Amino acid sequence: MRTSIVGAVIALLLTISLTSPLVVSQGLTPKLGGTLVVIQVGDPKSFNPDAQVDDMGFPIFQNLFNKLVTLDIDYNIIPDLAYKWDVSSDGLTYTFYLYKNATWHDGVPVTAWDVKWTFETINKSKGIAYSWIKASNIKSIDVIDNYTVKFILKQPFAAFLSFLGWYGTFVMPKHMYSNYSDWLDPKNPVLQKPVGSGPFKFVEWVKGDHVTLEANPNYFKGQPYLDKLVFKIIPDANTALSSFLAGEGDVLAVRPPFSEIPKLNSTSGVIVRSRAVPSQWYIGFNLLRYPFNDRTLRLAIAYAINRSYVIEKAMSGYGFPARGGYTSAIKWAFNSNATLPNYNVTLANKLLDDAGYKLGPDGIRQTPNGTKLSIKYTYFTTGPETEAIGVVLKEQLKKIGIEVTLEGLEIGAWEQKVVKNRDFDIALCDGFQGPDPDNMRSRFALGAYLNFANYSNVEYYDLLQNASVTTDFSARQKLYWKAQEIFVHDLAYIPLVDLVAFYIWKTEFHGLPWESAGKVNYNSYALTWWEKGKSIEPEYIVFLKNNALAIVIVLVIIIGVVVAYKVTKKKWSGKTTS
Amino acid sequence: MEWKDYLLRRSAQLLLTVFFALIINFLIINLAPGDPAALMAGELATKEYIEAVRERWGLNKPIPERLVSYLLNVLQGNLGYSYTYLQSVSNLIAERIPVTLLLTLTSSIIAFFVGLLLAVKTSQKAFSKVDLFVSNVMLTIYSIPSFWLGLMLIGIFGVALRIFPTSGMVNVRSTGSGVFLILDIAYHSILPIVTLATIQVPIYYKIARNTIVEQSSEDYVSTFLMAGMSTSSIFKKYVLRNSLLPPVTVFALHLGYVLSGAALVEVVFGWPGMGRLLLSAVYSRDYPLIMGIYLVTSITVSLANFFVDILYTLLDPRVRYK
Amino acid sequence: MNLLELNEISVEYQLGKNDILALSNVSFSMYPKEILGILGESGSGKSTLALTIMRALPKNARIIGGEVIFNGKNLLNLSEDELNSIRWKEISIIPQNSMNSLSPVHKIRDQLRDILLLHEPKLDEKEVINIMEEKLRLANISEDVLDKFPHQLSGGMRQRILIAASLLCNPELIIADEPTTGLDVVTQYQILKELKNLQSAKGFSMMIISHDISVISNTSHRTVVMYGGKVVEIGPSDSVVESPLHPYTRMLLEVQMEISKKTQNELHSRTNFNKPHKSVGVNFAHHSGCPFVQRCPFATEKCKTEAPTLLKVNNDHYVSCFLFNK
Amino acid sequence: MKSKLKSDNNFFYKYLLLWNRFKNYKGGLIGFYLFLVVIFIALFVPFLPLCDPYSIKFQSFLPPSFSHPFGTDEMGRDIFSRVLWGSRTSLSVGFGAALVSSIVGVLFGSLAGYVGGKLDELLSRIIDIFLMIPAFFLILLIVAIYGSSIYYVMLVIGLTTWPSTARIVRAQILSLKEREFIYAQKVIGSSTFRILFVHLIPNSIQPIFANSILQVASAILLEAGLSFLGLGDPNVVSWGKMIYSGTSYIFTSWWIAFFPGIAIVVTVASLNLIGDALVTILSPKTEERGAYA
Repeated sequence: MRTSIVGAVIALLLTISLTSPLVVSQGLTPKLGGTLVVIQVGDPKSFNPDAQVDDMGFPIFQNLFNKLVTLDIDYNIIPDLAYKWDVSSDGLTYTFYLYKNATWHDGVPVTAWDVKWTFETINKSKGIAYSWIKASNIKSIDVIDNYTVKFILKQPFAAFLSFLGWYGTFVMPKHMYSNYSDWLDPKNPVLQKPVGSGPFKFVEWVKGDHVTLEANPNYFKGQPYLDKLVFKIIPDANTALSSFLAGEGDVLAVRPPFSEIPKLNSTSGVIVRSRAVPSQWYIGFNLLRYPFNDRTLRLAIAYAINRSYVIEKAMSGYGFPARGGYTSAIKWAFNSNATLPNYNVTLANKLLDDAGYKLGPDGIRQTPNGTKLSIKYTYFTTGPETEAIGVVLKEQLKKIGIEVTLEGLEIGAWEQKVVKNRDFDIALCDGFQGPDPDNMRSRFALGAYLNFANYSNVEYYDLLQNASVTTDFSARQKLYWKAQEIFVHDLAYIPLVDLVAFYIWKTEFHGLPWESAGKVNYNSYALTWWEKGKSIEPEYIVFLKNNALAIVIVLVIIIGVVVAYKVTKKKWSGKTTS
Repeated sequence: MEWKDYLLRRSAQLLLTVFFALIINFLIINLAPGDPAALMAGELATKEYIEAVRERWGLNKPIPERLVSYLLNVLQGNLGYSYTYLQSVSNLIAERIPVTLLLTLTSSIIAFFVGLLLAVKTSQKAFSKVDLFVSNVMLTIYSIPSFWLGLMLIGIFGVALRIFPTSGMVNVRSTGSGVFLILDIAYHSILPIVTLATIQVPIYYKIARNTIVEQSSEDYVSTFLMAGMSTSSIFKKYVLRNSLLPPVTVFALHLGYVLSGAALVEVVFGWPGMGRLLLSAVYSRDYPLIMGIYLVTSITVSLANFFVDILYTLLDPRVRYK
Repeated sequence: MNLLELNEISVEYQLGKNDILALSNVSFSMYPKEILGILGESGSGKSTLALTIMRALPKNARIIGGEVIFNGKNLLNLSEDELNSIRWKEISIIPQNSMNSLSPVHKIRDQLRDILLLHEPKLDEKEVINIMEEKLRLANISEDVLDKFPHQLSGGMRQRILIAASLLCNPELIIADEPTTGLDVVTQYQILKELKNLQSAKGFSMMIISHDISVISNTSHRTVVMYGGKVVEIGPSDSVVESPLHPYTRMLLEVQMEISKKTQNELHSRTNFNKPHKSVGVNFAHHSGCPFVQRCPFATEKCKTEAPTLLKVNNDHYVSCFLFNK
Repeated sequence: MKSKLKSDNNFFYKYLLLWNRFKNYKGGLIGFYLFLVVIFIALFVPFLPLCDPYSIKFQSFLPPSFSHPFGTDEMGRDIFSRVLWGSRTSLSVGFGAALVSSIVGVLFGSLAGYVGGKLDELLSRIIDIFLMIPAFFLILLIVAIYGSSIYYVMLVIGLTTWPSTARIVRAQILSLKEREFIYAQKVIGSSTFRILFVHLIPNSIQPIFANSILQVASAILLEAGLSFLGLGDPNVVSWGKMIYSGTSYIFTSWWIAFFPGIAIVVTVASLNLIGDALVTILSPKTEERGAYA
């Protein structure tokens, strides 16, 4: 009787282990296979990820290559090739410990020598990251062993780590560039057919139409679930939208016209998420030119601008009104009580009257020394928003007696006229202010190339300089907060809008970068999977399969022992009773 | 022999003209305000980095020197490297030419035959109600902006009726090869071709109709009429043959604009052709690419003129046996 | 029996708002094997006459009256197909020798073959070539023009080709519309002589239309003088030249004599009225009287209001002028 | 009545004659009346009961309704008043460009035609070069980089389209200068300037006039194309720009791009119809044959 019980138990055990994978698969475990199509605006320029500014190439590089460290969707620094790093107390030495099983797509292992070569080339050939990682500030890069590398800086640079994880710092295959002196030499095939170390490998690039990547089976952090990752190029926003809706795309990385977003929201099978990104539209005054050096005029103008109305009219309501002297998207650095003046037309008019800007007969004010307050708003024509913002400002400033004419220029001409020749009244500019507030130093501080308003407040400059060398977190934070208070007071620049980014994708895909904070960089589809893919057996099934033979042997042994025990017990009982 | 020196003189003239066009283009572009190096260096670049970029692309040398070196390169067939695409300009353009030709060539051929057919039909009853109505409708079609027509076609057929794809050259999901790829591209090219063809039909219609009407009142028509030939066979055998040359010449001339004509339609349909390549080159100040595209388009225009001369001798015996 | 009879033929051209009467009540007839000359200035309607007979008037012209009787059949009532069987088979025409009277982009061979095959479809290629070469020989021009294009030939050669073309189907009547205009005098003389010999050899009747009186007087048996769309005088050529009746004919001869005075001084004019100043244009207005009234030295009030009719003066010599109907 | 006019004022009479012949062309007439409407709107739009085309106070994306016959655009501006105001921009660019191109064209053309020889050779070469460069791309580049104010666009379009006018003028002058009345002028010793500007050019004014009307039409289309690429002058209302901003919303609010397009077609078609009729009337061929519609 007992053996039957034991036999039944074992049988039960076996059936459960075999059927369980079917049961489990209904839940949200990832599937294998499928093609993800990301629709984006343009072609990458080339496949050298660190040589030049390439907004269109960047999302592709984030899946083809790796950096030492990278940034997740919340701009937190997370490990990439380096699983661990430590910073010396004096903030001068950074030691990175690399994964040992990372290989290039052609099988060659990724080593510290690749890292050393990459950053020395960035320094030698002035890669785009040369400026923000302050390559000239790197004293030396020492290879401790194949998987440990040490960076020694000349002087401490607190934002080094976050800039290392940002733009233009991908580790590149040294062996592919060895026989070319210039890493941009067009004859080098790798510029057209890249070799990376990332989760996806290069397949083909049909210019103007699409870039196709496929899963890298021996990716050091585990093979991605998707088979193929395709970037489809559609430059026109509304045709991109219609292709997405017509099922030709799964992720819409082209910002659709604002009016389409409510419709997209309500379309079945489509998810739309939006979140603030550390980019801002801001206007700058030409402080070298009268009357813009008069702070009361700038204050009055600040009061006259209703930032939420600007967003509602110029950007169909999609954006966050800028609140202070820095983007609110990087929470730790944003000083919430250094706020910009709120919309108050009466106060603005009063300020102007008191300051002697008398109202002329035609409803336009005159400056104290008699010139008409008719100003030019200079913008670059990269998209419809820049002009739309101008139209709104024109209407709003008219209410306080200031006449505005719009001057649209191609971006090169804008840069020449505004940045170089300082030949403007008010100019609109935008810019990424992440990943670290140190970015403000090269944008608003004294002597920065992009500081077209010529804002030269020395205290502001010192605060930023100081913050860039203090490694202590809370001390650094206080310095940035103080800087924002001065920035908001001087009003050389008036931030208008904190930009919003949209994440639009089809519901049949999961594990997208913006759903995997802390695990992958903000463009990586390494963890993305497709609902309709093939199911993967859970680990223990894999385990069972791999060592089925061993299990059988063990079972036999157990049964053998049990039977033997039963038999011996009977003998014993037989002896005693007889 | 008279033919040889005629060809020589004509091609010398051609080269000279292209040469001058090139110089003018070079000056217009390089004298423009704005500095491509700063643009390429990006927002956060330091002065030192911008200098490095300028130096790599030789933008620091004075304009005359750059002009001479550019012309020398062009003579050797090397159009230089594109700043932005980091590829040789010649194969960048070579990739885009077939794509643009697919649209522009097919649409001009369709427009030519439709225009000719329409002209033949209406001009036989010259100055009748139908003839005038059709020519006025043609004038109206000729006034439609190409990009707007394309947009409306997308709105109606692409979005509302969902018959045709709204953009791009190929449906990425099913990039088959061989026949499927061709079918797919053809399917995507229907709307752009219809747009381009519609706005070109009036050009060929007008030239064909006017020539036919003119030729129908020539003396040889009354000679054959009096010889007892029916008006329809006179028309088929003699009037048509005589009226062929002007429309064909206009077609050849328009071939010259085959590379540059469809820029706006390419933008609306998201078609990766020459037009879009030039637009992106202008916006990113890619001087070698802009120059390369201008050179190629100027050459096609002058080749078209050259081709027209040859056409004249072939089609018109009066020129051949001067 | 007359070969051709024209009765009261009137043709009107529509030019914009006003219509112009090109022919008004033109009547005369032609006898077989005869050369009839039609003399008149440009715009007198002589070319319209030829086109009316062949019914090949341009779109804006309308025949508003009259009959064209040819071998008993009124050509104006024939259907297009019946007319096409007569055209060139029985009546052919040597058109005015403009540059484009033959298609500029076709070889002469193809054009002649097309015309021939129209009326003799059953001929095979060899016969076609024979006929073409025979007719060219008749017109005194070598066969190798067949492979040339019209612009490669001189005016004289083109004229001879047109003559050869008109002979292709051996028609009964050939109308020669200004056969020699634009040719040098020597070629003119040769061509007229050849035409006369051809006519007498082949026996077809010919109507020669010209503004040049010497062409008409040298070749035609009888002459019809036209002015302003009307027939003003018909008669045997020599009597018309010797004793012109109608003032317009006299004036024409006067002008002609003036020109050839140096060459033919023995023939001087016997009438000594003063020479009216010669205005170029012909007045086409629809007025009732004699068309020549504005330039006629003998014009009377009657000439302005009434239209004179053709009157027989002596055998076969008619004139339409009030001077003669006493 | 006719004889009285004839003697009174020769100049006026010539154009009355032209009008009489123009009347016969139905197409030309339709074009003319359409054009009158467009001109009327362009001139009197400030006095029409319209809302301010620049104000953005209305609600965005309103479909066509009684209060907004053409609906509102993405910024809440009334499209109906913008389309009417847009006529001013298009017509001024069109006529401005045609004026520039005619003036330069006439100058170059007449000099080349009249003087002939080396100058003619040089000028013809220049004309060839200009015809060699694809005009649209050249204009695009210049406007994109050098600036896009409306006067600038006018100038650039004019300066790149003058070769076609120059060719027509040159042909016209070549044919006229052989006429006796020109020799007569030379004989009595009047200066080249006088011959050119008092005799030759006024006599070839009619074909130039007809051609420049067609040039106005093509200049309007060119400006629309430029604005469609976002390069138009931001301070004025331009049809091309309205279509440009309308493309992004073609799927939901079709009216933003639709009505400016219709306005372009109507204006350009009216000009083409007039121009075409004039060219047919003034060409010697039609006069001879007396063929009238």
